[in-house]
Amino acid sequence: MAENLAPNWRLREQRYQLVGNVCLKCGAKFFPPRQVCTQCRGTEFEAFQFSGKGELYSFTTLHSVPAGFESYAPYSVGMIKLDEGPLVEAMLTDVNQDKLAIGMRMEMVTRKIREEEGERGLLVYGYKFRPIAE
Amino acid sequence: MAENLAPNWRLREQRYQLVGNVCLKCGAKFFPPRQVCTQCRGTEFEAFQFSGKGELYSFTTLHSVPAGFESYAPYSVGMIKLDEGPLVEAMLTDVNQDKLAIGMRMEMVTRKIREEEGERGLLVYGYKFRPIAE
Amino acid sequence: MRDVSIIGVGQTPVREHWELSLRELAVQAVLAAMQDAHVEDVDALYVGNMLSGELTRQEHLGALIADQLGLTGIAAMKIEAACGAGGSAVHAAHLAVASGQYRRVAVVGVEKMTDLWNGSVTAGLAMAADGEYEAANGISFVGLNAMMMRRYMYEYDLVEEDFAPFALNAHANAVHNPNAMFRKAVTLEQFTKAKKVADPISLFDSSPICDGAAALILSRSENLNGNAARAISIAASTSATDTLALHDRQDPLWLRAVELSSIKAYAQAGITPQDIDLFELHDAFSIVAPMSLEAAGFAQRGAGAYLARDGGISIHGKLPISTMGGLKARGHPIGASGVYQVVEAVQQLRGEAGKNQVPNARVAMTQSLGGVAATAVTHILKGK
Amino acid sequence: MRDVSIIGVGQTPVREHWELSLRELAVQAVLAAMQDAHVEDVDALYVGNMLSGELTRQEHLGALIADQLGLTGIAAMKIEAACGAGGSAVHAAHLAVASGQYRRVAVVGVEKMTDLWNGSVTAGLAMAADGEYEAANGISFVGLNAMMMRRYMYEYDLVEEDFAPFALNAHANAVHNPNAMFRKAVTLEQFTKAKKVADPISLFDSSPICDGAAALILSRSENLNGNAARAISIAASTSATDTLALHDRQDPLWLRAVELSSIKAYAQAGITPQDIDLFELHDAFSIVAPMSLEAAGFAQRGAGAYLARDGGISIHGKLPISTMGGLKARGHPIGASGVYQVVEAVQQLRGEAGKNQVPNARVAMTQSLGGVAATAVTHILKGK
Ligand SMILES: [Zn+2]
Ligand SMILES: [Zn+2]
Repeated sequence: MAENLAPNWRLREQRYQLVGNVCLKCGAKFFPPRQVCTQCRGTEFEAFQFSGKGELYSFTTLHSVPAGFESYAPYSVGMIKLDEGPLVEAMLTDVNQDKLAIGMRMEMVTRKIREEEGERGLLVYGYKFRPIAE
Repeated sequence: MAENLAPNWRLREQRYQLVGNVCLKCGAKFFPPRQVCTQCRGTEFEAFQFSGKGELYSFTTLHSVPAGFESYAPYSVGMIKLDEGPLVEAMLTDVNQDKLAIGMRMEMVTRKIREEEGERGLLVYGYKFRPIAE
Repeated sequence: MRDVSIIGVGQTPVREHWELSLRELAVQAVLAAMQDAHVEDVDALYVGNMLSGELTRQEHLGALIADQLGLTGIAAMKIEAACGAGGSAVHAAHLAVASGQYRRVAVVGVEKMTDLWNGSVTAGLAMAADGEYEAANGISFVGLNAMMMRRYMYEYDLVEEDFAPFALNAHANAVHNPNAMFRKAVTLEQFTKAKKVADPISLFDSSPICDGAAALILSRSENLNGNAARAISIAASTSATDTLALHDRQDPLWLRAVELSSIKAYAQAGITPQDIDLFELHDAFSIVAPMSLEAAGFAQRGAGAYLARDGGISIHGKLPISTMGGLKARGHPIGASGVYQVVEAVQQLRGEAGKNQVPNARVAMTQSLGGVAATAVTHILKGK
Repeated sequence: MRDVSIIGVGQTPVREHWELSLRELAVQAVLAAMQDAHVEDVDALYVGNMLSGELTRQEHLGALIADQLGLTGIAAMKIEAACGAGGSAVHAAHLAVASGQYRRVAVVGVEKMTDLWNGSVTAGLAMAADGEYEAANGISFVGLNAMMMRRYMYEYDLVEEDFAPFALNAHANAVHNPNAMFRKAVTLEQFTKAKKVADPISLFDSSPICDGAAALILSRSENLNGNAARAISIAASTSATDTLALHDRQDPLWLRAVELSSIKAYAQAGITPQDIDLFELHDAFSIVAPMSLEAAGFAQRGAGAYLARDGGISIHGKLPISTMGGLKARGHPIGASGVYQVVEAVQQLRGEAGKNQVPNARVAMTQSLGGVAATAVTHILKGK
């Protein structure tokens, strides 16, 4: 999986800035962005940047992890219900896994999400979520 | 593809000694070995070790090679018609690629056929074929 | 549509088959099914498989397995729908016979998972979900199910022990299935103390990594060539989808694809859930069982786990499920599981299920899911 | 069997689509086909693809693409048969409609090959052949074709230039196809001087690594909803296999699967090779073209290359082939190619092929091969 440049480049706006899209016909907001609106089948969209704030919908901690993520294990992942509507799945960071609770307020941060193997190993950055100190 | 031990272990007799099988019902000889005879649909077989001698049916030289074989590139590969009947495909070794010719007498030798990547990289040994000096 | 029947079944034991390759497993299962059906050939072969490329560096299984069976020449293809590949292959094969083009076809589900180490298998299985937005974020397949289970417990006020009956039932049934991977009963205490794989999912909530192959011979019902007495009729074969990613669902706690394919199946078979005598559901993780029972119409929303209390899902219960061990205890060789389910349903309807025989089994339902039920394939089978 | 028609076609250009992902390519092609057919929905989706797992870390394309199309709920699955995945998906979709269970289905062939470096793609493609006895010995897919070509030249006393007309014809036709990858004519001199990829196969003898998606909408012929005027009838849809490994064949110079699927197709359509007005064959490598012409009954054994002399295979020749550029010049996005062939045949039969229009085209044949023709899928289409 070396030199997996193009797919990471294509997703850069989603990964760095949580850019989804909004249907010009019915106003439905999507993250990830879609080509066809699930609400009205419209195909015209505009980019939409989500605030990156929301609440924890669910979570778990992974011990046995997929190849490529070994260096992070064990790690927690979660589903975050964004304030604008959509759910996002991401790794959680800066958390005490015993203190995680459904409903917690969370915010997006940019972190290294993966280190590919080998000499030409690529560093992939993207969103993770952490609790908002309140 | 690290630690791909089992599949290499399963094929050890084929790879090290060119062991195929012979149909107990009709006598058809197979390399690679089969579970169902293509001639009579018999399913009883006995192991059969091929002599490893035959003649070159066809060949080519590869420049762009599959991942895992880069260290050998460019290399020649061939189809060898074994004296007992079956065709075998293998890398060719100890050859001058300009002197290869259909019909040449060839013999099997055991060589390293692949080196898997990474620290736990496995060395895979198996058959290659070389011209018989006549 | 022409009426289609199953005239032969075959399977290998589900194991870590260190000594057998994918092609050997597949050939064993198909030969057993052909022998069971007393046939020497078929017109086409449908192979259900997900990870042969990833885990064994082999694609093109249709031609490979036809070839290794000595049936070179017949039509063949591989069907992939993640963990629902097996059910999808049965569906495709059913349509092939129903169309009239093929008189008799073989289906084989096969998966060889134990050649590589766990991290590779975990990464491979993550390809069942959204590669760009789930797998790429390090979220494994068990992780998705764990998050679904946690939210489900939160919404419906359940605790881990409420899911225990699904695991205990599956393991109890597997004891009497010689082809099952885990032939040992599990106690509530063992369940409660089991190590968490991905909290709240424990070891006994999840199915194992394993190897296996299962096969069927399908035939036009109008021409059963001496197989009429043991033939089992396919009364419904349906498939439906949901969003691939869990996060894209309006309601992540409702298996919409299960609901849709079940409704279509009941309509096609002309029956209601009450007519089902046994249900081989996709219990890859415990959480999937109650959610499937709900979406398939056997329980109210959030009440799927109640159905499992007091032996309700055991062989002699109201709705027997996982009668030969299910995915959890018979084992879950990914692309093969959907075919194992049908093989076991046929055993039940023929009255050949031994100690696990469901009394008077006449109508059986099987359901093969891909991903987090992004694909759901349902079959309803009828015995005599 | 119910009669089945093609009522819509769509395609993306074949390119190195750095900016588009697999899902985007597939959605574009299907939306174009739905628009062409003036339909808003389908009952099922069949996806032809070989390497999505290997090259893009994504399986379960059936559910993914249905989802991304906003058609969540419909039945969906992926069909794999190596380079013959596209044709196999059309075959499966045809049976689905012919069975009567689905009224209208979409087929999309899609492959995204340019995200990884060449060695990975070469290793991926080798999974079309025997992983244990061909790929494991370092024998690439082009290597197999090169050995076949060398022996063919030896047996039939041919030289490299005898294959030039196939490459020149494909490139000449691609010039006028806006969706083709290589829109530049090639001269005999360029062909002769081209670098050898795997002797005797040169750069112009082989198809490129590329991205693309092509789609069809299939419908029952009895209910074409306003599409009757442009509908193209599927007169035959057949599939056959040969041994997966080249070394397992009694005669490695005869494409038995091509022969079998062609014979079945002629019988199903009730025609002979002489009735074919154009033939989209699987020219992934030049050598496959004459061998296909022979096995499909257009030329005597060893005489396939003669057919290409003196413009015999050009748009105005006796048997036009690769009319929009073929795999070689339109491009060969593996699992998509078999669907591109059908899209192009429909364009010809509708009279919408522009400068490449075959005069009075009424019957077209397409043939999608997997591996070294270990799978062969043949379709015969009829226009008005
Ligand atoms: Zn909208
Ligand atoms: Zn024999």
